Amino acid sequence: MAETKKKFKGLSRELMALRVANELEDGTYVNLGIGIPTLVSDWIEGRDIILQAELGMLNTGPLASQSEVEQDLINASCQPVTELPGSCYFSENESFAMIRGGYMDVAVLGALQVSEKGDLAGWQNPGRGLPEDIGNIGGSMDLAVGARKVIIAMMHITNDGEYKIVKQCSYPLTAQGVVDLIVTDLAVIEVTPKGLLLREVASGLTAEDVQSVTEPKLIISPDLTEIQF
Amino acid sequence: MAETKKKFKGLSRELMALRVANELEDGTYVNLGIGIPTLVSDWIEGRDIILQAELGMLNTGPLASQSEVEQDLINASCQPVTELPGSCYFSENESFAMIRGGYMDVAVLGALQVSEKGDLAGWQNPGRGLPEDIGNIGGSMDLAVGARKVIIAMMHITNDGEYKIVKQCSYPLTAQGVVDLIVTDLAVIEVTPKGLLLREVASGLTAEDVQSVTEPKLIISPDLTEIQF
Amino acid sequence: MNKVYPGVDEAVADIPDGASVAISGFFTAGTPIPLIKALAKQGAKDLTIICMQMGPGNEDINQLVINKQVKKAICNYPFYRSASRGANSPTEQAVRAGELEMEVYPMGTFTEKLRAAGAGIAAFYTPTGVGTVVEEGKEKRKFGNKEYLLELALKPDYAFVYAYKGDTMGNLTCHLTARNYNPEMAAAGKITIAAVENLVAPGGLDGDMVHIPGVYVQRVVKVDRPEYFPTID
Amino acid sequence: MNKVYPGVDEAVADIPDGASVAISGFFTAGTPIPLIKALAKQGAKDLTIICMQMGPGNEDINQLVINKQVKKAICNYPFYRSASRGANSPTEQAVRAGELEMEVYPMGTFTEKLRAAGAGIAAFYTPTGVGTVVEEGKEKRKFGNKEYLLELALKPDYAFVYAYKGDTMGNLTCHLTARNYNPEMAAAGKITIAAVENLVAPGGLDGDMVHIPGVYVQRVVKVDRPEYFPTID
Repeated sequence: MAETKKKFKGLSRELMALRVANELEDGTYVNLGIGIPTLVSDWIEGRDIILQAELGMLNTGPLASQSEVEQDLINASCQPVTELPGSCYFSENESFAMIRGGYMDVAVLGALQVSEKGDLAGWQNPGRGLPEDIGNIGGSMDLAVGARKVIIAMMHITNDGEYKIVKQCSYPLTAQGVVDLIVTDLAVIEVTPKGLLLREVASGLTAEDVQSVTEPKLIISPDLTEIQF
Repeated sequence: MAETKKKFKGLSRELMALRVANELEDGTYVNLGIGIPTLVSDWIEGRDIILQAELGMLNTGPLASQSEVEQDLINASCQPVTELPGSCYFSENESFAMIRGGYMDVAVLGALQVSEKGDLAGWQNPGRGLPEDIGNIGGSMDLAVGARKVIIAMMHITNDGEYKIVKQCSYPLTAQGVVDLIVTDLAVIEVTPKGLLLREVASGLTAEDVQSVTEPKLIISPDLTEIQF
Repeated sequence: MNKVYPGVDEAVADIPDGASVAISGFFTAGTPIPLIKALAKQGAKDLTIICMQMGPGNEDINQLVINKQVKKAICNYPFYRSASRGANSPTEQAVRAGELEMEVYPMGTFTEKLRAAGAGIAAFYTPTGVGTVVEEGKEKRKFGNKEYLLELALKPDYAFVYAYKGDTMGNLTCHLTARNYNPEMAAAGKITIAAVENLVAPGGLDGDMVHIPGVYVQRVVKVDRPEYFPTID
Repeated sequence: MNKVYPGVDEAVADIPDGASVAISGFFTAGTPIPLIKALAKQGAKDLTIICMQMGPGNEDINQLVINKQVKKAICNYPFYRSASRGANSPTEQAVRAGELEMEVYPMGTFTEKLRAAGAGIAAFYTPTGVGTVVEEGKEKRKFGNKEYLLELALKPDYAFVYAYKGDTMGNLTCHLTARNYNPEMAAAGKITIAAVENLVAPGGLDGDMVHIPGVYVQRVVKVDRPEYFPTID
């Protein structure tokens, strides 16, 4: 498990966020998780995409500047945000009713591990040493189960060089079989019934490079390209 | 069943409503059903009692005069009503969450039959000839189950002279064992674990008179009085 | 995200035969009359109508029954109070004649079934209806020392809702007791069509006063303020 | 119906040892800080605290843990994100030391359990958590072709909520994302205590903009606007 993979130079977090943003369709409602997913918001200003903040807001605007900070107006990461025309507010309970009820077209989430079957593990790193049923579940399980499409935005391997795209998740699961697309610093991979389909690779990398840092066998798309922006 | 009882002259509907109003304590939240219960509102103006309208309003005010009618502001009987200071509005769903959740101190309901065990039948008269599982249930079942105290306001016998206070309800039930107090044109009767306790009789009537129009055996209160206003 | 349709006819045009349609409104208040009229005109048949009542305070729903567009009604207070008036009502006549299938739920259960559908909850346990005809065919279960019935979510194909004010993105603000079934029906409907009295641009509503977030609403149509005569029998 | 208490100390005075207390707020927003401080001062022990988090963005909840007032925490996002910061947090230390019992639920399940308690629903089936540690010890059941978990209502003895504006009858209006857990916690609490920033007489609120009907609120106390620094790690 601690076998170290070769480190490839891939996309910055910002470009990963841009790649995800390009995957989003106009006219959709989208929830962005904590971490890299939050950066997606920087790339969709002016587009016809409505962001939900899980604490109870639709049409969340950009982060607030110092002078705009309103302590009663934050996002799920506890960052001060702004309103847009058409923003509205509701309770946490209504927010998750919306999420479970299937009203989020897309959830963009981070992950610790994703399996070839689309299982997602993202809320608990056993390395922290807490009991296995305790950790920051937050909104992740509801979003993973409720969103029509789940896109994972994460680094391809861990800082310690371990696989994050695995045959079977060893970390506590967030949900089973929910992931549709994985966007990493190295590749864009689609979860299909036949397995993981490698669609795009970062500039300068080959399919073999990506396979070398991916545990399950990848299906190479006949239309394999460089990551598109 | 069609045996005709002697008809006694008792309270008017208005005085029945007054008697119920006197039973209500200050500082309580109360829901008034359709029919005689609705008249209770005429007797509590200025008192510290908050009326709930099941369609989604707290602190319902008196009926609207012709010039005050606002079509978006009605009560559960579809009568135009008015606001009071501190009125607020919510959805039907929230209203019944409130009712089932135990937040109504008292529900005052009409009834077709009440049993000596406090069973209530109030939503379907088989005489109308509809299938036995079809009729105007409305909010009655939720109120009967959810309210902390259920007061029934009804005529003591039917127009046809039949018992309405019965050993066992023959009409479809609204709820089992929920009635606390019965106020009729002839008497005030408390439902106790030992049976029906006759506490008050209308002016000019005796306990025997009331018993003659009541199917189950009444327990006569040692403190039996005329109906108090 | 502009969800505005040119008129009620266009907004209901695709409703197919056999669809289920939830219609909001408590007797008169908050009832999307123009959408019901459009559905009567459109003519879809074998409909399942999910609404509080099937006639009282709402003659346009009677019209759907008269047109023989309704196969089934799911409701909580379907009939006129008065037996004599009821005897002449299309719904009661159709039920007596066995031409209209009907399910009646307690009002709280009715709205909670819709709420569950919108909220992704498959089923819930309610104390209402225990020991009555409502419990027939349902699972009964004790939690603590109290009995509850299992009730299932109810998800309509379409929902017709009404709002005093709304924006083009589908955010809706209701007025007084006209809110009633509107929020939960809007969330429950696979396709929710909102009849809006005052249509504004995004930014025209106070975000703290939006009772129905736009995500629940797929179509918005501007209508004139209907005239109700709040009275039933 | 005047529900106003003279101050936070009086409002929390009767909370006994062993009570369960729900505390609203999403990190900083909508958190009734003055009530938490009063509870720390009051000193009740063996408490079950029901809140989103147990420290991040809320140092006052940390204080309850440091005071050893908390026996159990029921939450959904208890820890700091950063493992290194977490290692120094009183809650994480108490959990590791086995001194603090903890139950963690998905955020939607957490708030739905409270909503169910306030709404008289004993239990509900949610799809969230199927196939994860969350399903352990719970009934799993299929509706259609999807699996769901049975989750039970959670009714706290007390609920601490926060409102931007409120009247003396307990009607409350929330502000922007500070609404979050407040409505459902207010409804769930057997005794709900509201910290209100702007206290007005009845009639001072728009009835269409009341997010928490007064029936759910037993005590109201006027507080100054707290100063939050919206940031977590």
